[in-house]
Amino acid sequence: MHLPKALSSATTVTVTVRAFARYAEILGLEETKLELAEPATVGDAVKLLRKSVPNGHLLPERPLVAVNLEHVLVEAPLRNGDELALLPPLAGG
Amino acid sequence: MHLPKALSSATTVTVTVRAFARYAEILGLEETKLELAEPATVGDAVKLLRKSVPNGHLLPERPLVAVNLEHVLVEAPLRNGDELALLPPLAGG
Amino acid sequence: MRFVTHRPIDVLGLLTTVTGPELGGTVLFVGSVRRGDGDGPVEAIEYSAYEDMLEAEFEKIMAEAAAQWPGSRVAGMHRVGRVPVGESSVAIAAAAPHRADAFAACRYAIEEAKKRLPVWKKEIFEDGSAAWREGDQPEAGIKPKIA
Amino acid sequence: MRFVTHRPIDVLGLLTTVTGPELGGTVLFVGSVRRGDGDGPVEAIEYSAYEDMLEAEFEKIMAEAAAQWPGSRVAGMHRVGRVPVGESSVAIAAAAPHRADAFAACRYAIEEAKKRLPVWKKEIFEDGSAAWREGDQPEAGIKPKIA
Repeated sequence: MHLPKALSSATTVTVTVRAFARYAEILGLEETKLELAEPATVGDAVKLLRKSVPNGHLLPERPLVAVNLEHVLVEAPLRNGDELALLPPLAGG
Repeated sequence: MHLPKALSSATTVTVTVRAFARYAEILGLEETKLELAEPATVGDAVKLLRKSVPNGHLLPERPLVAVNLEHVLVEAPLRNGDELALLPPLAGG
Repeated sequence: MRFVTHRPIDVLGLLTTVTGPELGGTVLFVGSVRRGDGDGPVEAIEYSAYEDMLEAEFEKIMAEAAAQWPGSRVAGMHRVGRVPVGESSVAIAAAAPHRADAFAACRYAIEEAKKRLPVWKKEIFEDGSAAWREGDQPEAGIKPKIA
Repeated sequence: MRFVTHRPIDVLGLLTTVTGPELGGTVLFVGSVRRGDGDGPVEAIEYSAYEDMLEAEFEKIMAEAAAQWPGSRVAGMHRVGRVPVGESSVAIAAAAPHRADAFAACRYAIEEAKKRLPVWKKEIFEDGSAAWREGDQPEAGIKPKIA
């Protein structure tokens, strides 16, 4: 599934978005591509998902997130090719 | 092995003495009977062993001791039939 | 050894990976599914995970423990998929020359694992219903650890 | 279950005696013979014990743990006789509804065991010589615990 471009900007970054557990259920997807105007942060990606995906508004504004397998804050920048993961509150063990 | 009576007192208590590990090696015995004048304490028994058993003086004056499977201090009283154990410093595990 | 497993956890095998002739103390933590974990009697928990990140994050936790308790060795396993009541979902083993360090390293690893590993649980109740059971991290997120 | 054993410790069996469907956390401590325990390379440790007292004293330690961490279960085994390097001499398992209590109960039991159990070690060195290795309790003795 490909989402529409955020902006018809000259320079964009494309990231893979992965959703897990309850967030995958909310969004009805486990993985998608997202194109964002540069410079982009995790927060920009979350804002776009909340606006453009059905039920996206059910995501928190500041969910737990990881980029390229590392926990980051929503202020973290996104670069072309990054894997952004949306993590519901963790409950391991 | 029976040790000589401590005193020719009218009332005495007889206890079983058990020695373990290095103390068994020092005393050359693992178990003996000891007769003590009443009232008797663990300390009295230790004193008698230190005096009357070959190498007994190599025992500390206040060794770790147990009476009837319980850790006690050397001030504890001894009653007829008690089992007194002389315990080298513990090193379990 | 991979941290993620889809099968029952081999606790003895895990212990073997950390012990050695210079490590006198080994501490193992095993977390199991409890019947009373949920709002009703639980029959099983279905664990899902972001598996690549789970591996990467547990590697970091092991490295942090090794740095804090030199000479210690830590290993762990997390089961994903359906885990019935009474079976183990996670196990962490830590060995060190002395027991205080083994306890500390094991405790550190399981506490960090609970906070940082991307794993989620869905409780399957005896009546057949199911519910996500989530932790209580603030939505602000997890502050990244500097390696 | 008897605490004293003259054979290798069955760690899995020990874990089984404490776990249960309401106990979500289990902590196991295993103490092993280290090569570097003595003044020279150690080949084995010969453990001797006052076995009846060992049983009685460990029963007390288990009861103390159960009283301090209600709902917890503690079990243990201590091997006596010759234990080669790398093999386990003592193991303590503690299970509790939550992991903090399991860690605390296990730690309590092993610390008390080290202080109170009537066990002694003779180190057997690789060159065939042997030496008693004793703890460092003050000669004044162990203050009896009120049950």
